Amino acid sequence: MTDHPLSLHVPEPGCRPGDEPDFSDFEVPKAGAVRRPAIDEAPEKMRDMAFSIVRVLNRKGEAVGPWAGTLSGDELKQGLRDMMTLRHFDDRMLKAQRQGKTSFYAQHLGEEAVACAFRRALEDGDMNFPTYRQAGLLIAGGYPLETMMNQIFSNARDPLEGRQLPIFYSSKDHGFFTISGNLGTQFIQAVGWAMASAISGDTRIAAGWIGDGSTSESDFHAAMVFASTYKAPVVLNVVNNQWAISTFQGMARGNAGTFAARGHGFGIPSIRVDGNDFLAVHAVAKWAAARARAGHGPTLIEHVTYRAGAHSTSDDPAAYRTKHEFDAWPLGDPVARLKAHLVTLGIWSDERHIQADAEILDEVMAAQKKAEACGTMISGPAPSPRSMFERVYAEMPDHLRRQRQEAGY
Amino acid sequence: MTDHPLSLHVPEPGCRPGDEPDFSDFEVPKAGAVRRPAIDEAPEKMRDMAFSIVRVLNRKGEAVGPWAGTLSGDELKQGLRDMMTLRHFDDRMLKAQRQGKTSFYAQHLGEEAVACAFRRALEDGDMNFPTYRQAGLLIAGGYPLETMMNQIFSNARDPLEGRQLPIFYSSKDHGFFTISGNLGTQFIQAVGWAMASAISGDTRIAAGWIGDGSTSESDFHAAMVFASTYKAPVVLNVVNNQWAISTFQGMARGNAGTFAARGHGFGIPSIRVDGNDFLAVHAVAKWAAARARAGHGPTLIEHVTYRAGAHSTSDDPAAYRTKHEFDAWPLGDPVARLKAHLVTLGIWSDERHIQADAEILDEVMAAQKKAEACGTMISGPAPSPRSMFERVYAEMPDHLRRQRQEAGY
Amino acid sequence: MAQMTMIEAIQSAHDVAMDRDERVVVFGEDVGYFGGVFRCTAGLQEKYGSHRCFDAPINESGIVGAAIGMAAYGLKPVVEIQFADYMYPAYDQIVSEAARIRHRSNGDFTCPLVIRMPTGGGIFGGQTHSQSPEALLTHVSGLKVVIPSNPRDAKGLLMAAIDDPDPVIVLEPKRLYNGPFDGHHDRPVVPWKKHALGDVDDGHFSIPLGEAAIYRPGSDLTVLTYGTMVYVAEAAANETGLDVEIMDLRTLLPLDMDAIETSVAKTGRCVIIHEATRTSGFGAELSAVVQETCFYALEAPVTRVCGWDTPYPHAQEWAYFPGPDRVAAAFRAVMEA
Amino acid sequence: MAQMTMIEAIQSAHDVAMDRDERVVVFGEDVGYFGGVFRCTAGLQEKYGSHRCFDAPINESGIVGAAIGMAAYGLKPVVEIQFADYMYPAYDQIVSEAARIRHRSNGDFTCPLVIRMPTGGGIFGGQTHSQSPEALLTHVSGLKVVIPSNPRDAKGLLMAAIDDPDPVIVLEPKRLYNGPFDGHHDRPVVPWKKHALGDVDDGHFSIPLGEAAIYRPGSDLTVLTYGTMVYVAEAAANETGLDVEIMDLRTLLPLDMDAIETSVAKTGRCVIIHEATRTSGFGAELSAVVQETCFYALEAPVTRVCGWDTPYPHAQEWAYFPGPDRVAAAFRAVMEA
Ligand SMILES: Cc1ncc(C[n+]2csc(CCOP(=O)(O)OP(=O)(O)O)c2C)c(N)n1
Ligand SMILES: Cc1ncc(C[n+]2csc(CCOP(=O)(O)OP(=O)(O)O)c2C)c(N)n1
Ligand SMILES: [Mg+2]
Ligand SMILES: [Mg+2]
Repeated sequence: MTDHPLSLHVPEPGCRPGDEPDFSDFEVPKAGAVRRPAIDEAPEKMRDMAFSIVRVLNRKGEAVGPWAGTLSGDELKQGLRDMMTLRHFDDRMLKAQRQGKTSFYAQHLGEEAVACAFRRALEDGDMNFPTYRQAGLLIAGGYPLETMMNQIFSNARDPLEGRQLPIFYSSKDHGFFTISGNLGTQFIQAVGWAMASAISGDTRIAAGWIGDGSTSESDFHAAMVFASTYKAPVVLNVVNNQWAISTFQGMARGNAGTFAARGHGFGIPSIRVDGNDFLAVHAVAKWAAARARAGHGPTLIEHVTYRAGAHSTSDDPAAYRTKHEFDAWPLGDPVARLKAHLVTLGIWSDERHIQADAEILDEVMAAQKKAEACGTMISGPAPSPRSMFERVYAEMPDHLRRQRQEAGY
Repeated sequence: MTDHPLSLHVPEPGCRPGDEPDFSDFEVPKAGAVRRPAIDEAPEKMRDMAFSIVRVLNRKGEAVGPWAGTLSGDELKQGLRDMMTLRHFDDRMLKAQRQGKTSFYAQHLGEEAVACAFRRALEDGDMNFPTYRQAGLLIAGGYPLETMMNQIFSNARDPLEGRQLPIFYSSKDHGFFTISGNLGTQFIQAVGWAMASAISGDTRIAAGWIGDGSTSESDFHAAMVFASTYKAPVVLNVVNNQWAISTFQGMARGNAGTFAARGHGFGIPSIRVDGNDFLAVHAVAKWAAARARAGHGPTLIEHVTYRAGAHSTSDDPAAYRTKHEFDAWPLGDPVARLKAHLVTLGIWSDERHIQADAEILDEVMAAQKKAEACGTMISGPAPSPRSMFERVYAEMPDHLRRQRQEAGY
Repeated sequence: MAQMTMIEAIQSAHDVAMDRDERVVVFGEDVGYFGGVFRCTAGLQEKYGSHRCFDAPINESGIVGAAIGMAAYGLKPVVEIQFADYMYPAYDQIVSEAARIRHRSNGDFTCPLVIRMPTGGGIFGGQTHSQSPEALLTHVSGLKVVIPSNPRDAKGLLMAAIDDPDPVIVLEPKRLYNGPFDGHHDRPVVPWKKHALGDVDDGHFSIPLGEAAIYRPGSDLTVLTYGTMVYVAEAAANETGLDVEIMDLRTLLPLDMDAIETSVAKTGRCVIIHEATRTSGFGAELSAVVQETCFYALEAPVTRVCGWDTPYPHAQEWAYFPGPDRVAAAFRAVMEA
Repeated sequence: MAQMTMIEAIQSAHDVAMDRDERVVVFGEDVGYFGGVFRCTAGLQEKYGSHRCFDAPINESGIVGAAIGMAAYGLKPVVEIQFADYMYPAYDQIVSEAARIRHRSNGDFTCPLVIRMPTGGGIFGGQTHSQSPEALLTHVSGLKVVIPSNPRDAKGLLMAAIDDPDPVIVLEPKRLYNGPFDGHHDRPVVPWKKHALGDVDDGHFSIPLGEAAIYRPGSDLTVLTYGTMVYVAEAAANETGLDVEIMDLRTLLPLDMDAIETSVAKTGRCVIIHEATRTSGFGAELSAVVQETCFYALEAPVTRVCGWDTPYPHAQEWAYFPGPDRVAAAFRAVMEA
């Protein structure tokens, strides 16, 4: 054996503050180039899907290839509205946080298409197990902006009565499972929910959500094992937005080519999609949902996108990544791309866009005004401390009743 | 979407008690048929290695193909002795357990080649993180049988002073990490040890061990992620002996073709080997160790074998699997196969085998006699209860000293 | 009524619950075809089908995490962790998820699930088949924690746990599975089949969570204990000849404070016994609340008899186990204080 | 000597330790290039290279598990769990592995590692950025558990932890990172830069594990506390005008029993304060040992002031936090008892 001393390999991103952004080794297949397997194709026959990227919109804004055509013009316009709403919503809430109206916020800038398009591929009754970066599921599902803001402001009308960190929404009716602060835990819960649906002979399916960084968590494995073993009717989404706070995706991905490849160890069909291409996300989500509903089991989707903003209001990315990396990001801006497509289709124009933008901003501001009228974290009124003792259990046990009384509520 | 009701898929083994054992869908490639990649071949170029089985010994007992030739005749004879020793050792200890001399034992019947051959591919100073089913590492490494038995009998000379369950050995000097009762935990520790070696510019490598059932544990994922990210110099061994207590390997493997395939999601070269073929195990282990030492990072090895005995002395497999399944097992008996090879080589014979067998039994019994002279669980003397308070910490804190005094020791 | 071991009583609770309510599903390592390494789920797969009782991959976090998803869906999962010592991989799912879901969603989602786990030592299981981790669960608001000491309670409490709308942990003292055990490991054990508490109703019945039982009334001193230690306390009481009131707490969270206060107010003396390690064990909480609520009634220090603060050893098991001698010594010390 | 915040003091402890001993390696989520979300490892990667200070994948079990392997190899890993609330995924590695390795191998292998984790609330972090899980660690024999309340102790205890031959958990009260905090959230905070305890030696020094400090001597009653609550106790003492002796325990396991006994024997009254939930919290153990060792000296019930038995809420943070009013009320009650 050789006596060559070993050394530790520590992955590093391509560029750090001060460097020129460089995505030259990031391969972007041509729109329309990736095939569309039948939903019952054997997993081992479609391994190629994990190493390319499904894309529908080409540079000219046309929808091309076998994944095109899953949405009508009206649906696409609604999708554009949803993304624009989310962007304004983010913008207003970031400002509100800076004004002290809430303690915390995390935005979706650059990755609006993922959740907005995905939501359109689900049926009512299906259940998402989202992370904090899928508010698009609520917005695209028609959940009231005002209610979201009430939660963010922890005000008197917050449906969670101030218990949860801002943006940790919950809505059973809207198929949005209560968000956990602990990464990864809900991926396996999504599988369990899907198993329950199968046990019950139901037709509803579940969708799990996890970030690139969080795929490292052990519950990712639990989810993959259970989904594979029981062929659970679940769509498992990895949102690869390139960053996990300050840590680039290569730290979690390691020596694997892609996150989608993780599915191969489990015989789970895995597919990468351009997460900034609304049409592609929708088409892939539809395909995966159809697989689940037809009894073909789980699908792993890697949504390739980019976190253009800070991780959250507690973070400043200037310390660890180069500014303007997003400008160099090869998959562009999801809003601009869908807009261009609608213009190409002849059902949208710059003028209508400007007008819609103004309307949406008005709507968001109107919702904010109503929400603020019910209180913010600076002005109150806040939910009563009494509620913190409630619903720890279905029925309040004696020791909590005594503590509540001691607390004076 | 279809309204077809979903149903839960629960994997079932091919046969249960009363059925005829049937391995007809278990593909056994011809000995010598699988290629031998260069140690620096790119992981994505050798995915095929996870779907076949490296085999060296053919039916005639000849060593054939590109993996043959890693051991000399003397080494092979020693290997046979090691396996025969382990088999007698198991047999004596099972009897001792039935006689009440110890509380617990787990045997290796049918899978002796795995650890015995692997040990020969390591250098002194390398570190194994074994499970309870790798006593072959100690035996092939020359660890005294008597000391193993002292541990099993929890007697006055037990190096672990009665603290640990029988067979949970520990020997730093013999590269055998202290065994945990918790499945899977040590796979990631092996990776950490290997990372430490790399950090230190050392040349030593680590080997992790895990059972087929235990690959489901989350720490399997932790190990794979860290090994992949830091290219740790570690050999990760999955011993697929087809059963995890009463649960067949399909429950852990799920929809994946093989356990080796799990490595593909991490870009870790993965290779399946005939675990009942001493020469094949050794050759594959050597290859993986060479990769680690040369800085090419981790390798995942799936050792395909069969747990011919009960899970442990607490288990009776008649309740959940068909008797004589081992007779139908296509990869045969590792001892018989290596013996046949030595006979084919002309360096062994039935007579010498019978003679060696008798000698080995004598050795094992002599060791047992010595160990029993130091006590067994029925006869004592047992280690002092005083020792249970010792080495909880390097220095005994006051509260433990007080408790020890209260206990009267 | 039938004579049952604790194992049979637990099996019967599953059986009755699955029969009454289609939403009850049972899974865990080796619990399906084989019926569990302790046989607590024997026959259920055959009777109810493999979609309602099945084996799970060896991943405790996965088992509990999947059960949480199922509970959120509307099923009532009852899962087994093969030994309580193996609950740690599932600890995040238990603490951060199961226990929190109702509260954090303000009741939008709930988590009615049961996690069973064999607990305690006395079977030469060494440090990873003998632990008693109850204190690591009683610190977690949102959980209920139950521990039966006999077949009747094992069935009644498990049925109540399955009916409960919140997550319940059921710790099963494995040393009691086949018969009561008083710590005299060198004497023969009376099997449940010949014991009054082995007489168990075949059908549905439940024992409310949160209610302690007076296992044996007395006036000299109060013993607060649960599980195996109930019988050890009884042996020590008989051997010291003291008139000991033994309270079998049965539910540790929420705690039956009224019963505790009433007893200690009466006796003025209190001994707490558990097998778990002493420091930060559940006995600490019991000691604290007794002292807080009965300070002026106490005639002697509240005294704990516990496992030592070491891992559970294999060969020195009986030196570790808080047996009748140690308990009797504590009784005497408390009476003399 | 230099004025340091607690963050700078912790960074300095790492720096000095890495400089003195090549075997010290530091890793965790975001701790490498970025220097940690709280900046406690800032500059270390640049100074010592990415093989000695590096980012880790987001897997707490992996971080601790890998550190255990490294410690067994002979290195001295110091790892960060980003928030104590995220230690649960690593709990099995901590409890079943790190804490057990020396004992179960009879000293053949050892596990000298340090796990740092920011703990406690007061930063509007909601239920998953505010927890105080110390009682879940003090129940585990084989661990040492440390919690500093000021920059000097933070550095001295961390250096002692790194030098220790056994696994040490260092809980860092994140509300104290930038300055002492007495619970008066509506008043301005004095930064460490202007505080005597912010005056920290630049070089190597250590504060022995297992030794409590008398933060403030007094004779009316004894406060047993640690971390942020030291300052809350001080505020309540000032506001009630009572002559309160405040003991800053600093190490929770092993506990400085001598200091506790001496103080309670002197004052005859004891109030225990912590932010963690009450039931089975570390206060229970403190209450139990005080009562066991000082029973005859006690003039009033030992009293606990703790976080309520609920998840840590976001908006109701100050109703949850055991602030100076609740503590003052307990002081008065104990004096009047
Ligand atoms: C168990 C756990 N560990 C660590 C954290 C702290 N944390 C919060 S977000 C985050 C990064 C997650 O990155 P990624 O999964 O890529 O999601 P993204 O924020 O990019 O959407 C970390 C480490 C946590 N919340 N939970
Ligand atoms: C964390 C944990 N869960 C469960 C167990 C109980 N248990 C002991 S061995 C075993 C089966 C392991 O099967 P496998 O990994 O295939 O190894 P084999 O026994 O076949 O060598 C189980 C479930 C355990 N020891 N630890
Ligand atoms: Mg990310
Ligand atoms: Mg196995």
